[in-house]
Amino acid sequence: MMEKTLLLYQLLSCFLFAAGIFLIFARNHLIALFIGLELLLNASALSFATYTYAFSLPKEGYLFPIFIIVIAAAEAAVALAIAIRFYQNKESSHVADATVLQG
Amino acid sequence: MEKNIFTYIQQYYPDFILLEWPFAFLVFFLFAFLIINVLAIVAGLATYAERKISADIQARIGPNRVGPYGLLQFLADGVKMILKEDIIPEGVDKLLFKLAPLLCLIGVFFSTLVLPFSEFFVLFNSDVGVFYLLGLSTLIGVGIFLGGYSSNSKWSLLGGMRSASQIVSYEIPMTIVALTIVLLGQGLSLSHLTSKQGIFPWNWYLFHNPFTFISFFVYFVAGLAETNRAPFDLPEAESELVSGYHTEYSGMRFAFFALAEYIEVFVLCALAVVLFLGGNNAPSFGLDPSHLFLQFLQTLIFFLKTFLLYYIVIWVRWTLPRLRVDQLMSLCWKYLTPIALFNLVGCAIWIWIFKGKSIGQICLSFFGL
Amino acid sequence: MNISELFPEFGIMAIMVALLPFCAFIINFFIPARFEKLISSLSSLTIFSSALISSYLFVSFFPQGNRVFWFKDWAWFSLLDANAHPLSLPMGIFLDSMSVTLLLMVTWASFAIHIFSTYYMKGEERYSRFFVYLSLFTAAMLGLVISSNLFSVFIFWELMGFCSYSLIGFYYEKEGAGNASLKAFMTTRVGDVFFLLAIVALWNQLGSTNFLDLTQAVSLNTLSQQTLLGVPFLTLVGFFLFLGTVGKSAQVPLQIWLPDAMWGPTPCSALIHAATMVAAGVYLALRVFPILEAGNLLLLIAYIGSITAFLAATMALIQKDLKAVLAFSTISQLGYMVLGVGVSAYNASFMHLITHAIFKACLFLGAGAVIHSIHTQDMMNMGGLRKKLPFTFFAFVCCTAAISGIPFFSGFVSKDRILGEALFLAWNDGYFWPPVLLGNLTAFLTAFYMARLLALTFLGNPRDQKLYDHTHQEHLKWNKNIPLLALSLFTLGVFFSGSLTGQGIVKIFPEPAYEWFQNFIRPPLSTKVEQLYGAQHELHHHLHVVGAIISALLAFLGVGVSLAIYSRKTQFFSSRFKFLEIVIEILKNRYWFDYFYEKIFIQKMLLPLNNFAAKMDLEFYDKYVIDGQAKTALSLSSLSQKIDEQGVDSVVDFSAVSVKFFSAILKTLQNGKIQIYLLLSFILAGILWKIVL
Amino acid sequence: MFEFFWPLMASGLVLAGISLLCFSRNIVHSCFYLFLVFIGIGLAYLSLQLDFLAVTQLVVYGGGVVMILLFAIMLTGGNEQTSFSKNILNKLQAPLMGNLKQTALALIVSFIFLGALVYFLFISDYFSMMPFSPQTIRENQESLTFSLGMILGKQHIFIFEFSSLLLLGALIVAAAISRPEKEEKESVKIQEEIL
Repeated sequence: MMEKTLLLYQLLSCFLFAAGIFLIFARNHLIALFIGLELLLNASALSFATYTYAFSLPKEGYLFPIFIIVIAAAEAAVALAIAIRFYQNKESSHVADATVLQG
Repeated sequence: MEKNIFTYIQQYYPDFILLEWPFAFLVFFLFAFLIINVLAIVAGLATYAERKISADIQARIGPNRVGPYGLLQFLADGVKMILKEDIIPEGVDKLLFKLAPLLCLIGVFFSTLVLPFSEFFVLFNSDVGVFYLLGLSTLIGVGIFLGGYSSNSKWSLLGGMRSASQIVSYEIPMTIVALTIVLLGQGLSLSHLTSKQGIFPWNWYLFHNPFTFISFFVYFVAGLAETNRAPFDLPEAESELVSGYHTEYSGMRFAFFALAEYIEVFVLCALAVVLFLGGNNAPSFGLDPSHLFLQFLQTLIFFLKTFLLYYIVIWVRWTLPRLRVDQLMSLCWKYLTPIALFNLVGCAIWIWIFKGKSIGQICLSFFGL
Repeated sequence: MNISELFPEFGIMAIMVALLPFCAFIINFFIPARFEKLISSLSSLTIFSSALISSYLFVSFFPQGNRVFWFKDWAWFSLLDANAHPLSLPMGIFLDSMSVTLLLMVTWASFAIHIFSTYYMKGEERYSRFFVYLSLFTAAMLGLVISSNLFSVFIFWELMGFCSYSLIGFYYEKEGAGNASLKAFMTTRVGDVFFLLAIVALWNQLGSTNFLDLTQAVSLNTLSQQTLLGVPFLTLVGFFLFLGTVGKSAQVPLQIWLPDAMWGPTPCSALIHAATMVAAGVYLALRVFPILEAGNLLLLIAYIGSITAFLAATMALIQKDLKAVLAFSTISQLGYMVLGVGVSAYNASFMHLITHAIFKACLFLGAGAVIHSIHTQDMMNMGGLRKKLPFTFFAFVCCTAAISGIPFFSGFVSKDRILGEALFLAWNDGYFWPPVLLGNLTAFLTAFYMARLLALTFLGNPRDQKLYDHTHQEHLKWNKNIPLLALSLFTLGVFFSGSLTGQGIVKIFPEPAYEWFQNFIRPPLSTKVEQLYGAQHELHHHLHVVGAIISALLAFLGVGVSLAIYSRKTQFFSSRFKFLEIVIEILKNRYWFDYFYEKIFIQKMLLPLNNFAAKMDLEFYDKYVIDGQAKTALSLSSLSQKIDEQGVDSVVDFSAVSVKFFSAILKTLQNGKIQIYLLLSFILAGILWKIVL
Repeated sequence: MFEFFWPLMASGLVLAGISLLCFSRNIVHSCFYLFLVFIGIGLAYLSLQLDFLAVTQLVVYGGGVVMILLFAIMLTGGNEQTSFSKNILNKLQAPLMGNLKQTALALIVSFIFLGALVYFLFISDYFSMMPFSPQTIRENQESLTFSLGMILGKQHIFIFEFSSLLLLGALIVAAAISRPEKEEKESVKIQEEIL
């Protein structure tokens, strides 16, 4: 039972990761890119939790999902604030409009 | 839960043997069915109670045509709602428009999963019950926000945004206040918190120390705001936003929103009862704790306390005028959150100094008891 | 017996007692001054909670007896001495029966004064600032009381000095107030310098300034053989410590600052210059009592105390200012306490500290109420106020009875015990007769001038009818009269002793348990007097009875004579006896102490020295050392400038040019698409992985 | 009790969510699908009996991040802004939700990643580490919430405090960034008046 669940969740986290990469490459909307990033983070968190559970590893393994969630929350706040500010300045959410530092 | 019932049946019918998971599924299905139906009826009766109590407060008679004292009014309303035409306006985001009321209702029904109606009558005795309940209320926030957004209407959008910001903001004082009680009870499980309290009022966390006493009121105010009840019903303020986030909804979808709101009020009152008012503690009369009579008594007491709070919620609605948006936000961030934080620290200091004793115990210890 | 492990929470409570007013100070410091109610109520509430905690501490300590203490040290910071031994400077808490009793007194008296201040300072311009200072002061005093070693005592000591300075100069628009605050600050500094020297010497010798260590060192005679500057070590250190007491407790010859300190607001006079801060000197003397005793300084202390008591009492006789009389009487009573230390009456001296704090605080508050009502401080313009201010009058009568030593009042109990002990000592040791005589004379004078104060202020007929008519009729007001009446309640002797004299001689209550004060507070080591003459119980007993009778008679005589004279007249002696004019002239000039310090000591001795030092600084040091350094630096910098411009700059320019060149190449990699960047980084990571693994 | 049921439901929800995410060209719908993915991962945690993680996932992601995302979408013009970039330099850029060329590139990259991950998954030693010792019996052990709390409060207190500091910093920075600057607008107005 547990082996199957572990395999299932590992594959699930692989798919999540791939989907995140896909979203990052396929979208130009700032917030859509951000959604892709969230998928990447979730994939790694799921992987950590599954391994720790399946092999009875030390409980510190469960801290990684928690800290990933913390980091994601902080990241969400700052990134979306930047997106909003960007939109106020440029009236666009297109990543290619961030040209201030472009050579 | 299913193990409790299994052992209970085995007490009387020792031959009772069933396959484990189908039995568990059956029990769960039955009880989930029971709870959902009871809560739907509670919500329906709440609409009736709201109308009747408001009528009482405003010196009117209220509904009195359908059934004795108009008791069946809510059934008539429900039939009317179902028979109405389900209008989906032009230009709405159809997917989200259809999903939003369901999301609300699902969120609310999920929150009944952990309520300890009696000592054994808990569907899922989670370790993180309080946290779970507080988390689910944001799910409802998402539903309301999506409903407001998808309607493609200015009123709805404004209502949805207001509701979302309100729920997210008032989540904070509420969580901190719940944390105060968790600190006292040293556990997140609702059954655990209930068992830490007693039958009598001086055993309740409400009168445990001054900080919890203040906390209760903070919780109550934040709960009112969280469920969009008056005087915090800005998302559906009739005078400003027609009807807020459910302006464009009709028929059963509208009823879902209303149902969700009434059940959520019930859930928040129930959480208040568990956290502050002693939960389902009942005198045992020397009986075995698993005795069926005790379970019924506990359920009865739990519902009685909850309905008492529900009455106060309705009373408040018909007494106080509505707040402005800026007043709403400043109430949350400038008053409730600091008070809640102060309470948290104060309660921690209280526990540290008095070794977790309540005021009652301290008073008793003065008399050498 | 150390009970710090039994009751670890006592330390937290003691810290809370001192920290709560300090928190109030910090918070009030940042609250805008216009929130007066908030600031005053915060200060009062914190001191009230402190008072509750200290009451709890007292109640916890009381059943444990007198030799129980609570002690804990924390290293504040540590240094390495020349031999690389760590010298740690600890901060710590020391609670024993004396500390908790003093905590109780200070917190409740301070609370009463806080409450009174809300009445007295109402409408003042710097109302909020006053409460800020009051909180800081109370915190410092409480910190001093719970301190475990002389270093932290010194810190809080100086903090109190600062508060005293600020509050004396509270009305800084008036020139006199500013000068008085400077005078108080500088005069107490003289004592403090010696105090600090004593601390340093003790630290150097013992490596610790902890009270317990000091007591142990004295009891084990570890320091008795050592000398410093040719003087026995303990004598020198004890003398320096006592000089700290002299400065803080306004003993002769450093008593000159206390009368001028009356420029401050009356509640602060009540708190700082009557009840607590000046008593801190006596508290210090009691704390280091074993050192003083081992240093054979007691005779000197007794002489200084009795002379102070006598001189101040005589000066109080001719004062016309209400607060000035009280100021001199404070000095006189402090002299009694020091006399008590000098005659080894440890317990009685501390008892007098407590009783004096209560009745003197009450007297000052009453004086504040009178001044606030009639808007003058001159007693010659008062009279007959008993009808207008009945509650204040009642409190004044109680306190006057207490300070004069009328039986059944607290002053009689404590003062009589000091005089009785002194008499007993003098009987055995003839050198102590002058202090005894001066003490008894002062007892008479005290009764006389206090009754004069009472008579001139409250009795008789109004002398200035206009002022009298303007005076408001007093009604019972919670923040004016309740503190007064509460304090005056505690002028009764029964709170301190179950017997009339505090020695269990004339018993009011039969059980000896009522002599709680005597049993509760004991010196850390048994005194030499006890060791030498302890067997003479009979004599001790009889001399106490005799002393009590004498002092009671003197008190009654003084009060009676004074009331008889001054309830009708304001002038009596100077108009009848011409030869007294010289005496009055001496007293008016306060024995020329101020004149001596100002004209001779400062102007003739310190000023020339100062001028010489200034000349050295300006003419020699500035001109040659400093300016020469500057010139050298200037020439060096011009040299380095040349090197910088010609040598280093060209290197910098070269690096900039090279960066420009390479950046032109690298720029082509950046086209602004984030996905391409990501892809490039992936490819790079893949290549790295291939190389590494 | 329904051990076989929850993992299937969770993975079904997640897979449905990510496939819908990949096909959706509507940013608000994307957000809702993301919500589904989060709920699915929460269910996955729940099926591993990690209640605390599940509820944290629900609260922070389901409630917090999705809500902020929706707000951000509202404040950046919502779904209507599907046009090409307005920048003159980047006139030929792809539309906001991507075009065919970009999708093809993304597909290639993501399949390479998927392949690599699955490959590493199967060549790793973990699946040969038999027998499994899953923490199936929870009644005898202390609850996860309790032990996590002990770990966080004792061994890893510093990192815990640091993360709270990080969150506070993020909050302040977010508030500071998203606040419109008044001075700039005034100066722009003055410039317009001059012109």
